[in-house]
Amino acid sequence: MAGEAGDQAQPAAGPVQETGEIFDVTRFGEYTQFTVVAPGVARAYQPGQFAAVAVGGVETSMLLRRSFALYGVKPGGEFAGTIQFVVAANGRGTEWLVQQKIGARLDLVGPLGVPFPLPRPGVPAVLVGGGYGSAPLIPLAEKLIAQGSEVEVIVGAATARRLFGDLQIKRLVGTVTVTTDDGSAGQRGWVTDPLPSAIERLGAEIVYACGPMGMLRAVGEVAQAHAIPAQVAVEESMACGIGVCMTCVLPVRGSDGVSRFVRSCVEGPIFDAGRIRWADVGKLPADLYGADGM
Amino acid sequence: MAGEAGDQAQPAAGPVQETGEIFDVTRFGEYTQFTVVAPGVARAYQPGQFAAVAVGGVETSMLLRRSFALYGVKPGGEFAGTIQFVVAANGRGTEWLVQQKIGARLDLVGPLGVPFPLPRPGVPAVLVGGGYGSAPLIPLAEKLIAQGSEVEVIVGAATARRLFGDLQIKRLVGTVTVTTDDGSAGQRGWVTDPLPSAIERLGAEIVYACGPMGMLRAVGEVAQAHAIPAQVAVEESMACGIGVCMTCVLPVRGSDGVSRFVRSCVEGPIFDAGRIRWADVGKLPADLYGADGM
Amino acid sequence: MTMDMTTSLASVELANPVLTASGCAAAGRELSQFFDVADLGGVVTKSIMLKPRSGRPTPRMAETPSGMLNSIGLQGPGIDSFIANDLSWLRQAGARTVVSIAGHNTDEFVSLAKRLYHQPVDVLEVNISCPNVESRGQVFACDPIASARVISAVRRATNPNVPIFAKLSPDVTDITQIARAVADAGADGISLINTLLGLDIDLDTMRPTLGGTTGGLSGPAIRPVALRCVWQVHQAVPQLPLLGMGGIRTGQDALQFILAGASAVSVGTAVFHDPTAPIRIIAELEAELARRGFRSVAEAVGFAHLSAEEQAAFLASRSPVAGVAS
Amino acid sequence: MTMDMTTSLASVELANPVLTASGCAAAGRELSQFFDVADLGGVVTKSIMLKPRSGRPTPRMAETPSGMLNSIGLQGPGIDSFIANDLSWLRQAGARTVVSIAGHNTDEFVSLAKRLYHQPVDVLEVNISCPNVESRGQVFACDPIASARVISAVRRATNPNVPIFAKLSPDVTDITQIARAVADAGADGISLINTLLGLDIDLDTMRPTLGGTTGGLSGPAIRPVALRCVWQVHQAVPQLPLLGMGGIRTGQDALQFILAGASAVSVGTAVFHDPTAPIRIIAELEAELARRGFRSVAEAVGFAHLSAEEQAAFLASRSPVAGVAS
Ligand SMILES: Cc1cc2nc3c(=O)[nH]c(=O)nc-3n(C[C@H](O)[C@H](O)[C@H](O)COP(=O)(O)OP(=O)(O)OC[C@H]3O[C@@H](n4cnc5c(N)ncnc54)[C@H](O)[C@@H]3O)c2cc1C
Ligand SMILES: Cc1cc2nc3c(=O)[nH]c(=O)nc-3n(C[C@H](O)[C@H](O)[C@H](O)COP(=O)(O)OP(=O)(O)OC[C@H]3O[C@@H](n4cnc5c(N)ncnc54)[C@H](O)[C@@H]3O)c2cc1C
Ligand SMILES: Cc1cc2nc3c(=O)[nH]c(=O)nc-3n(C[C@H](O)[C@H](O)[C@H](O)COP(=O)(O)O)c2cc1C
Ligand SMILES: Cc1cc2nc3c(=O)[nH]c(=O)nc-3n(C[C@H](O)[C@H](O)[C@H](O)COP(=O)(O)O)c2cc1C
Ligand code: FES
Ligand code: FES
Repeated sequence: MAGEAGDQAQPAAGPVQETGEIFDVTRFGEYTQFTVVAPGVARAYQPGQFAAVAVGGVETSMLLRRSFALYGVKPGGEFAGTIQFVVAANGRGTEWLVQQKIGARLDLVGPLGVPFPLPRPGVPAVLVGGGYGSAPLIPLAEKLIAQGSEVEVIVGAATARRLFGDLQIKRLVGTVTVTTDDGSAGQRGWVTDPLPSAIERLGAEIVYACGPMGMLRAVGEVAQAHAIPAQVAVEESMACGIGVCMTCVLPVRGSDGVSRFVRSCVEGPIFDAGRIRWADVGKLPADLYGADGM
Repeated sequence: MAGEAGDQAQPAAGPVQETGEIFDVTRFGEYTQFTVVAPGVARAYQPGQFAAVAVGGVETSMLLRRSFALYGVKPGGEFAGTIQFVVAANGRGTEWLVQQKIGARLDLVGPLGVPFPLPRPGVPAVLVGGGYGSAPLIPLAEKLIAQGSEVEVIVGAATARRLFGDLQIKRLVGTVTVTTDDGSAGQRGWVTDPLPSAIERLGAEIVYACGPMGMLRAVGEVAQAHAIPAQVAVEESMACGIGVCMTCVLPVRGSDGVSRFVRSCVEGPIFDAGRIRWADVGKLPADLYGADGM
Repeated sequence: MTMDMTTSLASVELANPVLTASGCAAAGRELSQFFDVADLGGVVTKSIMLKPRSGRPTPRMAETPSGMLNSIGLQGPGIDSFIANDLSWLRQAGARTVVSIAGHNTDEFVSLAKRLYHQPVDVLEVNISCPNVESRGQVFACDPIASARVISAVRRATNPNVPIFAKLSPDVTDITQIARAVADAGADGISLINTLLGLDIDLDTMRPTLGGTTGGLSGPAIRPVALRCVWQVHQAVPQLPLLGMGGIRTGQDALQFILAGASAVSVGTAVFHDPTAPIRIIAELEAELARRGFRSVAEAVGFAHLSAEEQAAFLASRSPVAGVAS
Repeated sequence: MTMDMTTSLASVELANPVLTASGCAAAGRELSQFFDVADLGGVVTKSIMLKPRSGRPTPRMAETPSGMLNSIGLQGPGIDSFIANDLSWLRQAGARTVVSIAGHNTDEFVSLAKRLYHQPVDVLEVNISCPNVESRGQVFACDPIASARVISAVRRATNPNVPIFAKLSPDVTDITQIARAVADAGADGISLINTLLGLDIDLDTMRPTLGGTTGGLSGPAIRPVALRCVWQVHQAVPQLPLLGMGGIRTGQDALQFILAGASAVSVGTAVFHDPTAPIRIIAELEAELARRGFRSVAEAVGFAHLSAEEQAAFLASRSPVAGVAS
């Protein structure tokens, strides 16, 4: 799906399973950022990909890995072979994760999923992040800037403590637009409020977004209204993360016009927002491929 | 059962459930000794009692507590409210436990079970410990010495690294007899080798023992040959440790001559060795009370 | 706003919906070292039989992932000793008492019911998840006819003021069929679920771990199966009160059962891990109900069966803002 | 001493007894990123139906204690696409291939068997743990007659050189009855177990978590139930080869199934946690067998059913000391 938008959209190499040592743990508001030594994951990584982390230790009752978008990946150089991800403690597994300390070991599988497809060099782009969703936009912005694109970034959250990456993005891009629902940081409102003017100001030809499903849908609509594509990183419940279980599907319209349930772990997590049938997420639309076989 | 041998045989107060902080962790050979701040458990403790420790953390797959005999309990004084126990890492739960560090918190229920029944003051006694089974004999020896008994202690293990408490007992009692199966410490052989002469030398009127079931049975036989009682601390698999589940039973002959399946967690773990039907452990003898109701 | 935690098992009102589970709390006495058993919704006693039972040989348990197997074999003192010692203790302790009975055949169930006729019993739980000697050892609860026969005989023999709850086994092809059969036979309610039949192999001996070869699987591992049974039975016989159990460890777990259709819940294996679990769960459940805008347990019973629209309408009427506005 | 890890599923010899489980490895391709699927005992493919299937709406999974619920609903491309893409990939990858088929009715099963007649299929696994539209949606494997009908029809329609394994559901009153029925109907072996029916309630929405309301429970939580089924079926039909599965995570778990009577095992949910699990388990199993004095997998199959004396006699003949002395 996403692959259609650019030729970098296939992962460079396959995922690996490896045990990585936690090199650093840093709190940002409500989030916890992990830096982990994981050269195998780092080697093949491209922006947009994620890792699946085992939680709970050896005798845990939690069988399923938790997925996190990667950023801050250093395949070489001083911190060679490190990856970063940021965790919001929501449930059982993430509660366990945020209690892990420097030196502890994490069992990782990654990099997983397809990367953000890149536009032709020089194409201006707006990047929109909600909550911790801004994390994977950081390496994307770097890459876009490196290939000569003009970039604007909008990050938003319910409240200041749930913003992530705004300072880092500001350093990188020179400027960042911040929105919060409660006005505790930046302008009060949603990321979609400043989005149209950013697109227009920049003459953006593509929008990238990562964040909650509702936000992705809204961003997709704004992009569509401007007749430009939005590439969005979705977050569906995933049992395996590697494409073998079929739990993570979304109803996605293909280039042949046919809608299918598509695995968001291997055919995503990056999708063209215009292809996702947002209103049918969690439903089984009658025209879906194979719905008549049920 | 055990209560018949002396009047201190009822616990002074009931068990409590409390969270204790690990104050110290020390390795002894293959064992790990924990000192834990647990004033509620310490308060009511008497030698022979044990605590049941939750293992694996909040989201563990291990539902059942692990039981450990207590010693080194300081209800008052400098280390007020601490308890000690020693752990042999055998399986899943104990493997987890021995990885816990100073400052970690343990969920404890204790003190559980009946204490060692004490003889009349001044009665000479031989104490026999196998492996970590010597741990609860330390406070017992202290108590016996305090009430004027002459005490000899024999500790044994398969090999030197599986001995426990020999030095502490030597300091306390002045002397200790050590046996190992492989001769790597003390005399080569079993604890029952030096036992008859110790009983005779001391004119012992009671034997106490804690260790593997086979050893307890053998000690009981030696005691019986000398026509003196042996009070032994058994180790049966326990699901609850508090008397509600009936998993921990042993076939025990009562003072009425009738044999019953008796809960080793609340009616033990201390039993008169002569009352346990050793040959029928793991069986259902036809003359057992209620066997005809099956 | 105070929460109305009362609930009822058929005609019997309970102060709250959290009980112990049969076989996991003996007759309450040991737990009273940790809390006052009168504070529970009720104590469900270990299934008692007519005569004393030794139970099965050891080993009687095996720990399994998020569960355990047991093969206790209904060790117990027999009904006379139970009445003299346990029941009298429970009465004096002021506990609501659900007495669980088990028999080898229908006559034994009837005798037990008669012995208990004038005893201080609030509810009778009829454990039909045990082997029927008259039917080559097939478990009563695996056969709708045998189940119905026991229940109707017990219903006739029991004090008519005492509701009887049939306790079902999940090890059946269609639990709603058994539920309907016992409901038609006069059960005032149903307890769901007993343990699942399981086995463990000891890798040291290379033989089955349990003295009884197979055993009953309990604990959080079975919670999804238990919830499914409660859901299905509530849907099949919506008017019938259900006592739900199977892997309940927290107030959230208890709430799942209530939303699925249970009027009250039993806490079993969790007690082994945490002797104070039943009392803790009462408080946790109260908080969970309040957080969701319920004012009583009764409002939450079966709530998950409502359509999203029905749920939304109810909750809108319950939001604090709506409350103020009205 | 080298260990003979070969085993067989009826007439088909496998290099080792560790396979993937249907629905937990797709058709092997994704796992080949982590290891060579030709090193497995075999790949069991996701149950394929005649026509393309969308599967059920999301959410399709819920994590439960030591387990998970899924309601995928057999999403798949249909048999033609499967043969063209997946089967040809597996052949080219050199994997032993167990193809799992599922149908709405007996005719569909037969059509699938015919389509696969000339295809590179080593074993056919007949997933009868799915609803039978001809019988008001009752699961085939819950009814011995429906089960037997499908199996005998498939047996007749399949290439006679390809063994067929019937995959049974544990959600029945008596699994040995179903096992005997399918054995009599011509099954060359039995796969045990499919998932248990379960339910989870989402405490945010206060409705069932899964799009399909109920779902299948898998993972270590169900291992004691799976072992019990393997034990019972091996006892009931000792000559029948069994492919055991349910919660296998380690070589020790696999050994439990083999000792209970399985000739080979499938690793399902564990793959989600650890994509390299099947390969790791082969090595672990080999070490566990060697540690206990076995020289081959075959010696260990059903070993837990021997009496303690028979076991001791065998192992005495196998101890290194005895070997030297003789
Ligand atoms: C591709 C991808 C990238 C992600 N990136 C990040 C990130 O960078 N930072 C971050 O904090 N979170 C991220 N998430 C969400 C994160 O995976 C979930 O918050 C986490 O799995 C929840 O686990 P838990 O233990 O807190 O919740 P539990 O309720 O214990 O989870 C139970 C099960 O449901 C799944 N689940 C629950 N919530 C979600 C969710 N929101 N999305 C997906 N699965 C869920 C869990 O993975 C687990 O299998 C990402 C998810 C995906 C799919
Ligand atoms: C009264 C009493 C006092 C004990 N004192 C000590 C002590 O001081 N130091 C010490 O190291 N050990 C002691 N034990 C034994 C200790 O409880 C077990 O070694 C431990 O439970 C094994 O747990 P695991 O996680 O290693 O094994 P696992 O195999 O994971 O245990 C599985 C289950 O079986 C039970 N179990 C396994 N082995 C034993 C055993 N030998 N005895 C009882 N239950 C068992 C476990 O409690 C658990 O419920 C005592 C046991 C009892 C009953
Ligand atoms: C050790 C043990 C003994 C049990 N004994 C009985 C019993 O005597 N009668 C009965 O009806 N159920 C008995 N049960 C089943 C429980 O009452 C309960 O139905 C089951 O364990 C599921 O709940 P849980 O997962 O909370 O334990 C027993 C369970 C266990 C673990
Ligand atoms: C996500 C998922 C999908 C499954 N799909 C199928 C299937 O298509 N056909 C089938 O026979 N079994 C299917 N199963 C059942 C497994 O093959 C296996 O029988 C069961 O999960 C128990 O093994 P486990 O505990 O190792 O997973 C599926 C299981 C899971 C978890
Ligand atoms: S999570 Fe398993 S296929 Fe996507
Ligand atoms: S361990 Fe439960 S009664 Fe003894």
